Amino acid sequence: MLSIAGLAAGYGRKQILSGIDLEVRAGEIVVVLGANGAGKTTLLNAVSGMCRINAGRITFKGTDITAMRPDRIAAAGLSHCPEGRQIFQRLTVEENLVVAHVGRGGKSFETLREEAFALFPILRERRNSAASRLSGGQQQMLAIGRALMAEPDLVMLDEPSLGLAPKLITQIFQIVLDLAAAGISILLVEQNVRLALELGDYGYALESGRLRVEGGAQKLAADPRLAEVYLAGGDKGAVHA
Amino acid sequence: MTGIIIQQIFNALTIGAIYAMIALGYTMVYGVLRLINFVHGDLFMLGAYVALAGFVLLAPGGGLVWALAAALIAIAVFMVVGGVGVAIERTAYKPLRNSNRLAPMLSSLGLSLALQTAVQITMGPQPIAFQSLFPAIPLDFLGARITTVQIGIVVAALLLMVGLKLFIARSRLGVVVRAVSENRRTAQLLGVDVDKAISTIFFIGPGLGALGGVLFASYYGVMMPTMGIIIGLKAFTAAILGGIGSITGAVVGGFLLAFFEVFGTAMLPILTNGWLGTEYRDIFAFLMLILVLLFRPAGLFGEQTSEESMVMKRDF
Amino acid sequence: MAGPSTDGARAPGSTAESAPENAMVRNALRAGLLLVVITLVLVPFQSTYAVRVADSILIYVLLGIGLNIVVGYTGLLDLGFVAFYAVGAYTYALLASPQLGLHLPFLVILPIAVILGGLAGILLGFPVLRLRGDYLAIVTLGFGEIIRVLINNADTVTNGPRGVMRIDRIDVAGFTISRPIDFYWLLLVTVAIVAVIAFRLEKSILGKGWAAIREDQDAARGIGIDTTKAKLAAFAISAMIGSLAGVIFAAFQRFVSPESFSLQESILIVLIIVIGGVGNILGVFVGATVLLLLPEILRDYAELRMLLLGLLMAVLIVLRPQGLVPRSFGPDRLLAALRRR
Amino acid sequence: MKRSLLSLVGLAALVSTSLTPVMAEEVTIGAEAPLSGPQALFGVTWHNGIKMYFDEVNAKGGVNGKTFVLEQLDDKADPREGTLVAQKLCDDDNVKAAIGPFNSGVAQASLSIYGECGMPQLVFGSNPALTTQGFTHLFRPVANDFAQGGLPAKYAFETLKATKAAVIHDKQVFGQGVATIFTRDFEGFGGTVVSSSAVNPTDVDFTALITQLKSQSPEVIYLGAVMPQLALFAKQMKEQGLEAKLIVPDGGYTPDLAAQAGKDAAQGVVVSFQVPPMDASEPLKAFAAAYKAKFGEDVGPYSVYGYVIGQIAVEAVAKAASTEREDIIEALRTIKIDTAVGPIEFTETGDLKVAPVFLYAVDGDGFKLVASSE
Repeated sequence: MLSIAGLAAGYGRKQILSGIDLEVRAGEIVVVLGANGAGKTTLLNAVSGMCRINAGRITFKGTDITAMRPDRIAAAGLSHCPEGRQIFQRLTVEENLVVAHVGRGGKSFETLREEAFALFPILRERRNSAASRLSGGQQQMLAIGRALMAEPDLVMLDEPSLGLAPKLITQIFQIVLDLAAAGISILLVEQNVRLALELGDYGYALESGRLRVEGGAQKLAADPRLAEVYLAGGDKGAVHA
Repeated sequence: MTGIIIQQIFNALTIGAIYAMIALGYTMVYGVLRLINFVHGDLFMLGAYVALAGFVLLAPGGGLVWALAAALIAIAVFMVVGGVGVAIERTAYKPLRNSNRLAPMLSSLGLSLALQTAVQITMGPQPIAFQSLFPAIPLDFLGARITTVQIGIVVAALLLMVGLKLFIARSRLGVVVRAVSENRRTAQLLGVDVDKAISTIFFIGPGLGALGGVLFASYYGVMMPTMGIIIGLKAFTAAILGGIGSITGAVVGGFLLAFFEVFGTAMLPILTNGWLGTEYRDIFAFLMLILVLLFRPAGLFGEQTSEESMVMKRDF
Repeated sequence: MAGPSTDGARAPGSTAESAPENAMVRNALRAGLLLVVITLVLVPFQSTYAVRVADSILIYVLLGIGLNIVVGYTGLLDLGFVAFYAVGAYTYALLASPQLGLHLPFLVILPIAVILGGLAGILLGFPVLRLRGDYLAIVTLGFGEIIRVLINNADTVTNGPRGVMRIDRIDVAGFTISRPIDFYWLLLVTVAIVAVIAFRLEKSILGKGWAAIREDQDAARGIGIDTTKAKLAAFAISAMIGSLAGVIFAAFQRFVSPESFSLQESILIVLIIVIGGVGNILGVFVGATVLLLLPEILRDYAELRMLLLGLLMAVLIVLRPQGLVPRSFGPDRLLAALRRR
Repeated sequence: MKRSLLSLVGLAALVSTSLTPVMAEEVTIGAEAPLSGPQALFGVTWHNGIKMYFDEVNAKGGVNGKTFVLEQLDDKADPREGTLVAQKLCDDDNVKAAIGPFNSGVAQASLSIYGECGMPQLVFGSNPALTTQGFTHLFRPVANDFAQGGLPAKYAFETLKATKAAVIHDKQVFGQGVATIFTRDFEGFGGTVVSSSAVNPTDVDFTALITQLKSQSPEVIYLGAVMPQLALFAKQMKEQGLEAKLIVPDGGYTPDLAAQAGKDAAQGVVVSFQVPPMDASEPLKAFAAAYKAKFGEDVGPYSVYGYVIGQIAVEAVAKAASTEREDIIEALRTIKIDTAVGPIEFTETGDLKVAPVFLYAVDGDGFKLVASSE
């Protein structure tokens, strides 16, 4: 589905990622781990065309999307649920969905909206209220619902659990599992290592913008190098924050 | 006395309607690009000239033919000046989207100067008489003298503004435009063609401003190449007063500024016992603006956001 | 955010500091400086017209350096700078002309005008402290207009639209400064002094505070910078320089009237610093030269002049949005180029 | 389209004249005025008037073996630019005389520069103070504010029997100047000025002011301003039903007044002008027709004055002992010329010896003489 080879990327003159190889197969949940500042968010931004790519190649469903504009990438079926949710605060819940409906798969807006409401019934209740009045959890649901409006083949989730109550986290992750079961590939960036590896099929760990370890979820969970990533990265992160 | 007050209210409403139409263009562009589009005042001027060209070309007779021609001309003005707006955005602002915020503003100043002089060279610097879009019939109303032109202008402006509000609130493109103005990056991330949304704004804003120019020329019966400067500045002040970026704010700001001006002209000499004359009217309008901003630093309807400084933070 | 990459091999710009390129830049800077010095020395041997144009440019350089403190160093857009220019010009005009029958010496008026300018700067500074970005721009614009309209309307003092006529020449210690060439030397010395002061200010603690405000106001407050004081200082110092320029302008033209202090002048000064390169003293020189010479070169084209000027302005900005002289090419680099062999 | 065609014809004419062998001596006259910016209207049409006369003279092969070249320079109505223009003309030895500046402020800033280089200067600014400073190179072939503000006051009080007048001006040198004289004279006759207001020179909307004036019911309104404000004011007065006699200065003596105000609203508006009735003066009628043919537009507000200044300049050069600047100044000092607006002579200070002023009222499509200062 998605494959990244030899990626180096950053913002402006600052290079953050280098030598990244990564693969997401159809229907798979792949998790990206790493300490603060390891370059996880930059990785997702690089895939969706939001930062400067200095080297490497990104292909999605066999098409090279390395130099593509972000909106074209999204319209090609690669949805990105960005860090901090980025809900349009001044728009209503339903309008947030309208924006993301780019008419890709051919399903009408109403059908897709009903599908999203079926996943998150609370959104139906609050469909006409301003998004700024939603709670954090509801906003996260809206962000995921919104990402689904493009009928994506792959969804990238950037720390969906951040700042949420444990009960909500379980609910969100259950939906992630459901999506994967429905055939949508997931690329997940997550702080909560234990949960992420429970959920995912395969994992990558970043340290200072480079890949440190990768492997099947269970194998990775047991790998001692994973802990080092967090220890080393933690220090670095503290220094460069 | 009531006659005078009603008269003044109508005077203010007419000017306010025109200010509001132009202020909308400033506020919409600002909402998306954070840019003071100085060339907007000159697009307003261009609208009047395009309408004049339309009248010369069509040379409509009276009655229904006239009404039809006027409608056609209004549409043509909207399309032509809207197109010019989009072209300006593509050539002069798009390359500057990621540079410091002063750059596009000053590039718009340069274009403003160029556009003004270009019209002056081709059409001559002299004011040209303009036939009103509406028939001028004076109506006496509670001691006030109101013309059908005034009513026509207020009605036309209100219809256009309601139309715009509906478009922005209801249509998908309108929703997209709002999303882009709130967060361009995220909108793009969701598959929105941001360039298209920005073009939409640079089509509608100048289009409305140009129609404002036609209404203006209809009201005063005269147009000239430099007419955009002062009106543009006033409409911009109105947009700031209402809270730049807010559509409601632009409309309210336009009417409010007109009321300040009209009643300032009327009341200043009386209130200050002749000490301050009407020549202080503009000062009065600016002082009101400063006062409003002191209590509401982001204008009446503007959202108080932590805004970056005008000049670029980093220069990479 | 993220830490820097460990291998900077592909990072663009990392080679910019490499030796050969630096030497080239150094030579270019030296050549440029030589050219400037030659021009400055040659001006007096040109026609009076050329000297007058040079005087005009230098007055705008002075104004540009002043405005640069608020716009370039502190990052606040001031569209009413011309107000301070007017304060200085009218202070000199009223205290040294038949208008009020006062004929104070230049050296007495100069400090008065500069102090008045500073006070006007603080007066403007107060209401705009809370405002940001474009709101600040429009309020400063309004302030400029208010001052102009006040001058135009206060007939009894300022003679209104007719302006103040027959302003005294500058007489300092027996020397009369009246010919364009005299003003050329006076302006050259003044500009040099003011430029050095501005440069020193930029490098001072206060200058660092301004830079912090420019980058991020909230963060600046967070690290303990008194943003109120720093901003007021910026407004005051910038206004003092503007007022100083006004004094010289009034003495040079020997006539001041409200039309010299229109909004267009404010915008012209902003343009000077942006076309030259925001926040850069060298840029101010380049910007003022370009923007004042262009209309002179085009003067014979009458109506076409403004069309060409407008288009050139837009094209210049689109091609070089960061200005003709980038910020990194500040005077420090120039000095370094001169020192190093 | 029409315009560009016309200018093509004009160009062809220009080329054909310049192709004829040059026998005559070319004399360059500098002319400065605002040719760009908000005041370009006045400067451009004023210059067109000068250009017209020069072209006429050159087409006839010049005067006394001299042909005339007009060097037009734009000062944007900015005093600072004016000083540069003045210096530029001064430094150019080919320039024998200067016409301009158009604005009093620009003139004041550059008077001494022209004076120092001994340039014969035909200034247009109407501020009376310009000619009181002892400059000997300076001539003003146009009435100053005293002449233009006085007659309307007399006319209002004596002929119209008005006792209540409202005075409005645009807070510019000219507008305020004539309005002040009107007020002084009208009150001197015993009339009452019920209100005195100023508007911005850029204002186009006077409805609020007019509504306020309505409650003061003046019989006469004197408006010291320029076009297009004069037309706009007349139009808005009519729309709001303010019944009073509107008197305006010379800028209103143009067909534009009726075109822009609307024929109805313009009827009866009284305009002061330095020029005797059009019908009585054949050159003037011819001028209006020729102007339209040459520039493809109606005569501008000050085109006639431009033409007259052209006449004066040419006459001075023709009569001068040589084309040296001081000789031209000498010639101007003693000049006696019958121009399109009547005979002109200068006083010691350079003002017009006789500055006749005529009052016209808009009548139908034209102007009708209602009073004169003679």
